[in-house]
Parts: sequence; C-alpha cells; structure tokens
Amino acid sequence: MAEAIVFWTLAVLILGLGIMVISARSAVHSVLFLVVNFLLVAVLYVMLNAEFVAVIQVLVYAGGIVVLYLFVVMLVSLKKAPERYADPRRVAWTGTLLAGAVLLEVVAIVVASSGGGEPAATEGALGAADTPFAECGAGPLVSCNTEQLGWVLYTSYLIPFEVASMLLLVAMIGAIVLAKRHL
Amino acid sequence: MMDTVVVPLLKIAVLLNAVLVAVTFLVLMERKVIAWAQSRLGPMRVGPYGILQAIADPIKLILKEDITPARADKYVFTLAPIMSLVPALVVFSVVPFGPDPFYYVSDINVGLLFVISVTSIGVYGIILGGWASNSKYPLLASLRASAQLISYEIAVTMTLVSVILTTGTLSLVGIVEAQREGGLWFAFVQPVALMLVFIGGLAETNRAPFDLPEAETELTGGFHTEYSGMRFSLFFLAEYANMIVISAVVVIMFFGGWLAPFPNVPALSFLGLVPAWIWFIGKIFLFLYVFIWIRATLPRYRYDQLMGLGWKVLIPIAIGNLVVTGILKVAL
Amino acid sequence: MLEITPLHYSLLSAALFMIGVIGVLVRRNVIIIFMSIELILNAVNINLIALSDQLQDLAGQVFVVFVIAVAAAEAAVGLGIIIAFYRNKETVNIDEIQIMRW
Amino acid sequence: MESIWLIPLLPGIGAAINGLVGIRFFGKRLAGVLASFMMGWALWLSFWAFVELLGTEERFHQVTVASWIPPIPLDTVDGVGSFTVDWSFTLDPLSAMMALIVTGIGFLIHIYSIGYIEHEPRGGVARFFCYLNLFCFFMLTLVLGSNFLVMFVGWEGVGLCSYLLIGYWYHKQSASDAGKKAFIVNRIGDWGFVLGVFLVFFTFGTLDFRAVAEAASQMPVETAAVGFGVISAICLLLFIGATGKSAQIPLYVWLPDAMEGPTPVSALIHAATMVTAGVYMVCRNAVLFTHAPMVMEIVAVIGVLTALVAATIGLVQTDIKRVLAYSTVSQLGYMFLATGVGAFGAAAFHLMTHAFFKALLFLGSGAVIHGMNEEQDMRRMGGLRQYMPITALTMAIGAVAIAGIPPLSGFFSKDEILFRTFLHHGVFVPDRVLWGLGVVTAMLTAFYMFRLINMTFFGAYRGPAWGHGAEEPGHDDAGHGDDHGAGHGHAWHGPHEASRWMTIPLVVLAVGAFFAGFVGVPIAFEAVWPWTATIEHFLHPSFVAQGAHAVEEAHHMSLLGEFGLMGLSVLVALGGIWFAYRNYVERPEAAERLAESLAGPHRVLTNKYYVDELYDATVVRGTMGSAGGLWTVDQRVVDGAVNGTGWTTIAASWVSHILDKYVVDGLVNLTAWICGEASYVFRRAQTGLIQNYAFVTLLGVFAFVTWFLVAR
Repeated sequence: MAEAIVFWTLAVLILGLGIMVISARSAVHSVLFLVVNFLLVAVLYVMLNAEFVAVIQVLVYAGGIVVLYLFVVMLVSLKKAPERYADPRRVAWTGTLLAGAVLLEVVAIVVASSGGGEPAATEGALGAADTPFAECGAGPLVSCNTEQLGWVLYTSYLIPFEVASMLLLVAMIGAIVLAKRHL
Repeated sequence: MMDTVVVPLLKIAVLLNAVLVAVTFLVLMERKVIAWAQSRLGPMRVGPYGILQAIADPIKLILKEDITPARADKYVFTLAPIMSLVPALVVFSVVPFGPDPFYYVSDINVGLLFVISVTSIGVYGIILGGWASNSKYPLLASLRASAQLISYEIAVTMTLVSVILTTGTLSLVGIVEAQREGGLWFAFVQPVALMLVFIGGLAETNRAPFDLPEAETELTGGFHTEYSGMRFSLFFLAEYANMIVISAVVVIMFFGGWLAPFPNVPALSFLGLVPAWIWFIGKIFLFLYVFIWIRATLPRYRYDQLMGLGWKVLIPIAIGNLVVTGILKVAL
Repeated sequence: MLEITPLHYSLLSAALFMIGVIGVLVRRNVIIIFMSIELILNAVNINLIALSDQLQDLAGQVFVVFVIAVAAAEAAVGLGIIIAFYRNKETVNIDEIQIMRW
Repeated sequence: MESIWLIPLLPGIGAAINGLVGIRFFGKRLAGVLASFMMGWALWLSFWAFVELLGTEERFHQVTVASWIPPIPLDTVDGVGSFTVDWSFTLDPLSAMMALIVTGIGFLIHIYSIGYIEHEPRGGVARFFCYLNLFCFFMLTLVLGSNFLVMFVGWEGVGLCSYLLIGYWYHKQSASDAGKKAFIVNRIGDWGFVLGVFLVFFTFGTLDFRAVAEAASQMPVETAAVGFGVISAICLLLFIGATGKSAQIPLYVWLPDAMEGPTPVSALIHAATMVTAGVYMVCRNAVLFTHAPMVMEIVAVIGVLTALVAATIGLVQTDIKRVLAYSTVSQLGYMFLATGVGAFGAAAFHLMTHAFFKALLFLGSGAVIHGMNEEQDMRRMGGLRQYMPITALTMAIGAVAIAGIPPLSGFFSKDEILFRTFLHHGVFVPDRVLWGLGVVTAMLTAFYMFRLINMTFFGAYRGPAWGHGAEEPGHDDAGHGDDHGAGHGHAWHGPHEASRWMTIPLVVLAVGAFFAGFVGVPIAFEAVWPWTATIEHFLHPSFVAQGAHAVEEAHHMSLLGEFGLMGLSVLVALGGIWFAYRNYVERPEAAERLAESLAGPHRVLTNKYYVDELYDATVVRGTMGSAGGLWTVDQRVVDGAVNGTGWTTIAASWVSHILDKYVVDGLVNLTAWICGEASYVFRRAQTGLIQNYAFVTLLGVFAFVTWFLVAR
C-alpha cells in the first residue's frame, strides 16, 4: 500500500518533471526540473533496493553532470534567445506523434503480455542469475548492496570497468582540448 | 507506526531545532572569537557578554524587508536559498550522536556516500542564487563558488575513499565502531587524509582562506549580494550548518565520533563517564573553533591559487594517499 | 493498480523514454536536446534497476553504473563541443548547425 | 704417424696466413720464410712419419680426422649402399714416399723461390708464396688422402693452384691464357676422373682405396678372353683423368704452355707435384689396373707414344724451359709405360728420381734465365759455364742423370723400366715394340738434354752485350730492398751466378740426383751391391690388395741378357750425347745444316706436330661453331617464339584494351552516372538536421515495434 502510494506519486512527479524539462522556456528552468527529476529517480532506485546506484545517481548525475549543464547554459545563453530560428524542413511534430504512437504500441505490448498471467515474473524466470543478491547478514558493518556491487564490478565486470575508466580519461582529455581556446 | 513514523519525526524535529539554535550561537561564537583574536570585546550590549545577540540577530533578519530584484527570475530567486539549506540539514539525518539508535535518525549502509552526495547538491543553491539575481557580481561569484566546490569535492571524496578502504564500511556508525575496535582514532592512522579533508572542508564551506565567493572586497558580498532578510538568513544558516556538517564528518571519520579518547586504555576509562553525545558535540565545537580561528588568522587565497591548490596539490596527494593505503591494506 | 509490479516500472520507463525522444525531436536548443538524452538514459536505467530487483541479478545495477559513466563522458565531450561551437558561431540552435550535408 | 694429417695442413695454414694477412702486411722475406718454414715443418713430420712407418710390421696407417659426409643411402650395383666419406689420411709406403718427395722437393723449391721472386712487389711475393703453399697443401692432401674423394679435393686443388701459378703474371696475356688452358685441359681429365669415381662407388659401394682394392682383388682379371668389363671401364676413366693431370696424349698440350709461369712454379709442377699426380693415382690403384690388362696395354701405348712424341718435339725447341717441359712429358710417358707393363714400383722409382733431376734442371734453368736477365732462348746463350759454374755443374749432373748414364739415378730407374718393358708380353702390341720405342726415346732424351747443356754452357757467348760501366746515374736501386738486384731490370751487368738462396737448393738437388738411384739398384748387381731393388720391395705392399698375399714375381732373365740390355741403353745414351756434342760444340753449324736438309720433318717438329693447330681446328673451332649454331638456333627459333608470343600478347591486349575502354569502362561510367543522377534525388534526404535523422531512427523503431505487435 505504502509502496503503491510512493510509486504513483513518484511516477507522476517524474513524468511531469520530464515534460517540464522538455517544455520549459528557460534552459535554466529545464536544468532545475532535470535535477529534481534525477533526485526523484534516485528515490525510485532506493525503493528498488539499489542504494548504491541511488547515491551514485545523486552524486554523479545530480551533483556533477547537471551542474555541468548549468554551467554551459549560463555560459551560452546570455546574449540572444537560443531557439529563434526554425528550419522549415523540421519534422518535429510528426516525430512527436510518432513517438506517441510508439509509446502506445509499447504500452499495448506490455499490458497485453501481462494481461492473463501472473503480474510478475517469478524468480529466475530469465534463467539462472549469475550475480544474485546475497542474503544480507545482521550487524552494523554490513552494507549488502554496495559490497556485492563492488564485488561483481571488480570480478566479473573488471574489464568493462577498466574500459570505462579509459573512456572517462579520453573524455576528460577531449573535453579539455575542446574547451580550451589555445592549447 | 510509532517506531517508523512518530519517533523519527520527533527526532527530526529536535535535531532541526538543535541545529538552528546551534547556528545562531555559532554566529555569536564567531564574532566573539574573532573579536578576541583582534583584541576587541565583540558584542557586549545584548545580555551579559552579549549572549542574547544570538536571539537578536534572527529577529532582526526576520523583520527586515525581503527584496526581490526587478529583473530577477522570481521562482529561482526564492528556490535558491532553500536548495542551499535543505541539503545541509538533510545530512544530519545520518549523523550518529551516540552508539545507540536512539542517538541517530537512521544508519544507512551507504551513509558516507549519502553525506557526500547530498553535500554536492548544495552547490545548486549558490549557483542558482547567483544566476537568479540577474546581477553581474553574484553571477561571477556563483560560478566561482560552484567551480570551487566541485573541484574540492573530488579531493575530499578521493580522500574519504582511502578512509573507507581502512574501515571496510560506508556506514558512519560502522566507521566509529571500527575506530573503537581498532582502539585508535583514524587521525593517527590517516593523518594525511585528515589534513586533506579538513582543507577540503574549509573550501567546501567557502570559509576563509577560501572564501572567495563571498569576498566582500572584490565581489561586494558574493552570490548573495542581492539577497536580504529571511532569504539571506537561509544562506547564512546553510553556511554555518555546513560548517557543523563538515566538523561532524571530520570528527566521525578521524576523531572517533562519540568515543572518549583512547577508549581501550583502562586507565582512561573514567572518561567514559561523560555521555557519548557530549563527547561528540564537544569535538564538533572544537573544530568549529578551529574554523573560526583559521578565519581570524589566515589571509585569503587568490582564485588561480585556489584552483591550483585544489587540482595540482590536493588531488595528487589524495590519489597518492589512496594508492599507499591500498598497498598497505593488501600488504598488511 | 495497488500492487506495484515491474510492469509499472516498465511503463514508467517507456513513458519517460518517449518524453526524452520528443524532447530530442522538438527542441532546438542543443543543450536541452542533450538533457533530453539524459532523460532517455534515465528511463533505461529505471528499467534496468527494476528488472535487476525483479530477477535478483546485480548485472542490471552494474549496467546502470556503466551507463552513468558513459553519460558523464558524453556530457563532458558534448558540452565541450557545444562550447567550442558557440565560441565560433555564437549559437546553440541546432537548426543553424547544418553544414554537414550535401 | 698419428699426426700425418698435419702434413698437408701446415702448408695450408701457411697459405692462409700469407693470403689473409701477408698480402697486406708481410715483407718479402717474411712471407718466404714463413712459407718455407711451414714446408720444412711438414718435411720434418713426413720424415718422422716415414721412419715410424719403417718401424711397423704392417706398413699401413690410417688416420681419420673427421667425418665429412654422413652416411647417405645411394644405389650401387649390389643394391643400396651407404655413401659415407671421412676426412681420413693414409700412410703407406707409396704415400710416404710421395709425401717425402713433395715436402722435400717442395721445401727446396720454396727456399729457391725466396731468392728467385724477391724482385716482385711486396704483395706479389706473399701472394706467390700463398699459392705455393696452397699447391703443396692440395698435393699433400691428394697424396695422403685415403679415399677417392679426399684425393679428388687435392686433385682439383692442384688444378686450381696450377691455374693461379701459371697465370701468376696475370697482366701478361700469354700467361693468363696459359693458365686458362691448363685449367680447361685439366677439366677434361677431371671429368674422366669423376666419372671413374662414380663408377667405383657404384661398383664397390665404397670409395676407400684399401676397401676398393680388396674388393677388386676378389674379381676376375678382365683379360681379352673375359672382355672389357666394369673394372676396365673404371680404369679407362681414371686414366683419362691421369692423362689430363700428367700431360699424356692427348691432353699434354697444357704443360709446355705452363712455362709461362715463374720457373720455381714450373719446377714444382713438373718435379714434385701436379704431373706426378696422375702416375701416383694409377699406382695407388695398381690392383684395379692389374685386373684390367687391356687398359694397361692402352696405358703403356699411350705412355710410350707420349714419350716418343714429346722427345722428338724436344729435339728442336729453342726455349730452354720448353725443352725441359717436353722432357717432362716424355719422362712421364716413361712412367706410364712402366705402369702399363705392370712395373708400378719402377714407375714410382722413376717418379722419385725424376723429381730430383727435373727439379734440379728446372731450378738450374731458372738460375740461367735469372742470370741472363729473363732471356729464355738458348740461341742467345752459350758459354755460360764460366759465368755461372755452380749452375753449369749441377745442371750437367742433372742432364747426365736424365740421360741415363750410370751410376747416376736416371740410369737405374729408366733401365728398370726398359728392362720390364722388354720382358712384357702385350695383349695386342707385339713384344719388344714398346721396348724399342723406349730405347729410341732414351737416345733422343740424351740428345736433346745435351743439346740444351751444350747450347747453354758451352761454345761461344751469343747473348746480348752488356755495359761494363757503372749504373746509370740517378737510378735509385734502394727500392729493391737489398743489393742483390744487379742482374735484374734496368741495369744488367751480364750473366752472373745466382744468389745462395738459389744455388744451395741446386747443390742439394744435384746430390740427390746423383745418388737417388742407389735405392733401386737392379738385382743383377747382387754380387757387388747387396741392397738391390730396395725401393721395389719397400713399395710392393702398396700395389697389392691387403687380402691377397701375392708373391712378388721374379723378373729375371739371364745375367748376360740383363747386362746386355743395360749396356745397350748406356750405349744409346752415349750415342745421343756424342751426337749432341758433335753438332753443337764441335761444329755448331752442323745442326743448322741438318735442319735444312730435313726441312720438312724439322718444320713439323718445330710446330709440335701441329697438335695445337689441330686442336684449335677441331675442338676449339668445333666448340665455337656449335656454339654459333646453337646461338643461331637460339636467336631464330627460341627468340622468334618468344617474340611471337610477345606479338600475340600485344595483339590480344589491344583487343582487350578496346573491350576494356568501351565495354567495361562504359559499364563503370554508366554505373557512376546512374549513381550520380540518383544522388540528385536522394541527397535531399540528407538535410543536415540531426533531428530529421533522429526522426528516421524513430521511424525504424516504430516499424520494429509494429512488426512485433502484429507478429504476436
């Protein structure tokens, strides 16, 4: 019951904020809606037993990436309205309709697929989970989700993890090169 | 219902009030300490030794006119101080004042990460406040402040990771417990980390010598130049609440939280007679005193020096500390 | 309605995804388009986390971590490009950025 | 005896040092002394090996140094044989004697060369001694090698070295031509030798001399009744090799031309090395040859004919060295005559004595040439005995020895050959014919040798005049390094005796030429000289197979007959000497009159029977002609075919080009044109608007989702 209340509240807020993000006139307002949206999504993660990801969402997304957006918005939108010119060949509204159609289709698929059967897939429905949740032990020092995630990240996904670190390094260098006027 | 809703709400209410009262007295403490440091008397008029100044100031702020600049973004202008204060207060939800669940609102297993991430949200208040004022100086100040915060956040987080490496847990209670079991405060285990976190904390709270965003002489007061009245006081509260947060984090991480000094030494067991939460608050105020002391002593950095210190000194040292900690952790 | 199943999360995710898509298609400010893309990524993340919880498999959360890392890289480089472009053309209107054509 | 492998190696080391280091860095004297030292050392080792060999009962010792060719299965007549060759060396009486000759004579020639060659430039001297040492290295390898292949190494090596040495003055056209001639003619012989070796392996499955001899001794003797069998074929092929190396008909033509080389080289080639190789090889394979009497007959005939022909040519030659060269050919003919009649011991004996007196004669002639300022024509000499007494005396001893006057060495060896020839019963050739030709040759030998001595040392001086004055002013003689260069080059002070580097070897050789014959005194002298036929007994084990204990045949006739034969040959020799004395000392003009009266034969002899011209007309022209014919065929037919192919290709490619240009290129251009025209339409899709692209992507998503929806 409580979960349902929270979920529906969050769902409405998230979708509403999402619409606000794409419809706000001021880019700064967009960013604000976006960060709140992300924070709410983080709450959703907590609901789904993903505390670590939730914290990371707040720390990296809300606290880092969106700040970056805010910076850029402040840097570039000072002189003139950004969306003055519209190309006649745009297909924006057709695209919106199309997106709506796709959404409807997906909803249809999802609803249809769950219509007659059990509402939730049972455990292991998609085959044996190779990185299952462990039972959280008792005691103050246990942080199940984070420990497990770290364990998986540094064993099964070690190489992707290292590749991701390389990607970040490359992105950092690329950003510096791009943003600096004279190297 | 009682345990899940009423008791936490009561705790939250008490905590918020305590923090806000503490902040008002912290302001008085700062004025007095700086005055003494400068061979002055400080506030003396309101109450004995000016002790009621802490009451008088909020009253004055609440009663002042709350001006909104004409071309300002009204909503954002109002939202900014709130976004600044709320994260600072939210952090207290995981700060343990004592060993029992009674002394803290919650103990989540990613406590330290929670503190860090919520602190990082605080930057929005500053940046939006500066932008929404639609004024030159506040905008510059807010950009400076946010750049400064993000930069030093990296160093502090990196340093805290090395402490986490030592304890093996992210829970704040767990970190204190680890120090009790180890019999040694982490200040002695990770002195470099202590220095880094403390310096980073000064920068994150925009305190001297890193108080460039509020540099009166350059920016006529910083990002809250256009603010007045209650909205200004919210920024004010946020800053001092952040100071308390940083002090609390440093105490928890490096000085044993609520633990008495040398808890494993039997000869000093009489120190355990003092309640744990008093130890904790006492240590926090000790660090707050250090904050004020530094403000009274050190001159302000230049902006490029500030960023250079952050990126070229603190972050490399933090990484080095992390590497050394990792090696020692594996080796020992 | 009252029992929350992964179905609900999937629908939420789909809806958020489509909001992001519409943002990409409609807005002309490049920065907002970027933010729409972040919305899309978040929609995907919601789905991943929900299914991770449903299947009791941490792989979903691991993927979210990678998605966040990639998003950070994308934001850094993308915003760097925007800044560089803005420095030259004084615009962030995507309809004015169309020289890469026949 | 264990160190006999060092005997060839020492001169080889000397050659290596002189060749690699010496040419660049050594002085003249150092190069010569080094080479001579190496030869002396080898002589010392040979001597002690010889002494040790005398001490053993078996008279045979084989040393294997290393494996050369590991066993390879090869077909033989008996099935599959294992072809394996070792670097092994054999010491037995024959090779011991040969080693002594080569090292001994070679050592003296080296010593002599130090004096002879000292006017050459410095690097040339080292090069010369390098070649000399290399020559001895290969010759000793040839002599000591205990199988056909090791021998072949030496066999080819001496051919190479003779080429290098004859062409030592390579800037002289005639010298380099002579070198090439020697090499090429030798190659023909080597061809026969190699075929013989192949056949030996195919027949016996081994190349080891001893094994071959043992195997051959088990096979029947291929008399005329048995027929011309495989052993005869082997022997004939080997003999072809021998004719090349040892200058027999028909391959003797290179030897006289080899006179273009420096005189010590001539001495080395003629006396100690190279030419004796063929005789040695035949002797080494005595068992094989005794099993092929028909080939023996051929050998004997070829030998005696060579002896006669060369002797007749030698009668009229005027070049002092050419006379000696034909004399060598003639004496080699004697040796082959001996082997042909089965007197291998006599052949080896004559080889030894010949080595002494021919080396002596050549070195003496070298001294004369040296003293006469490089003059080789005897007609421009005469009366030299007063200028060079030692040379005259020693050369006279050599001449007496070769003429066959007792008790000098030549008498004993040559008489032994004639005696054995007299006793021989031929297969095809009537008895006594070979002997008769041999006797005639003996007389001719005596005549032309004393013709040489008389023309050179007696009579009046006919040479060029020389100034008695001082050297030309300003001439700096210091460049020669010592003060002995008086007889050479710019300032010639007339005929003079050679230096002691040259005369001492002459004296030593003269002593040798005088006394060497006493090791082979005929049995007829048993009464007065107890050690008769020593060398034949000594050498006998080398000529029979190990397994066959064949007793030495006793070659006896009545004492009177033997002494009669000896007396006859002495008389013949004395007759030749007298004739020479009468014609060239008493009445010098008589020779010319004789030549005029016999103008036709004289011209034939002077032109050496036109053999070179014959070879030129047949072999050389034939080769050139066939080469020209083949060239024509090549040019007309082969090149025509190639060019025809080329033209065909060009024509085909032209057709292909047309096709390519208009059909293929047309298709390609058409494709490009279609693409280009189509792109005018489709490029409108590329708007540059990212959102339009995103729209298309979305369209794709829509399509897939729709498909999914419908398909379910």
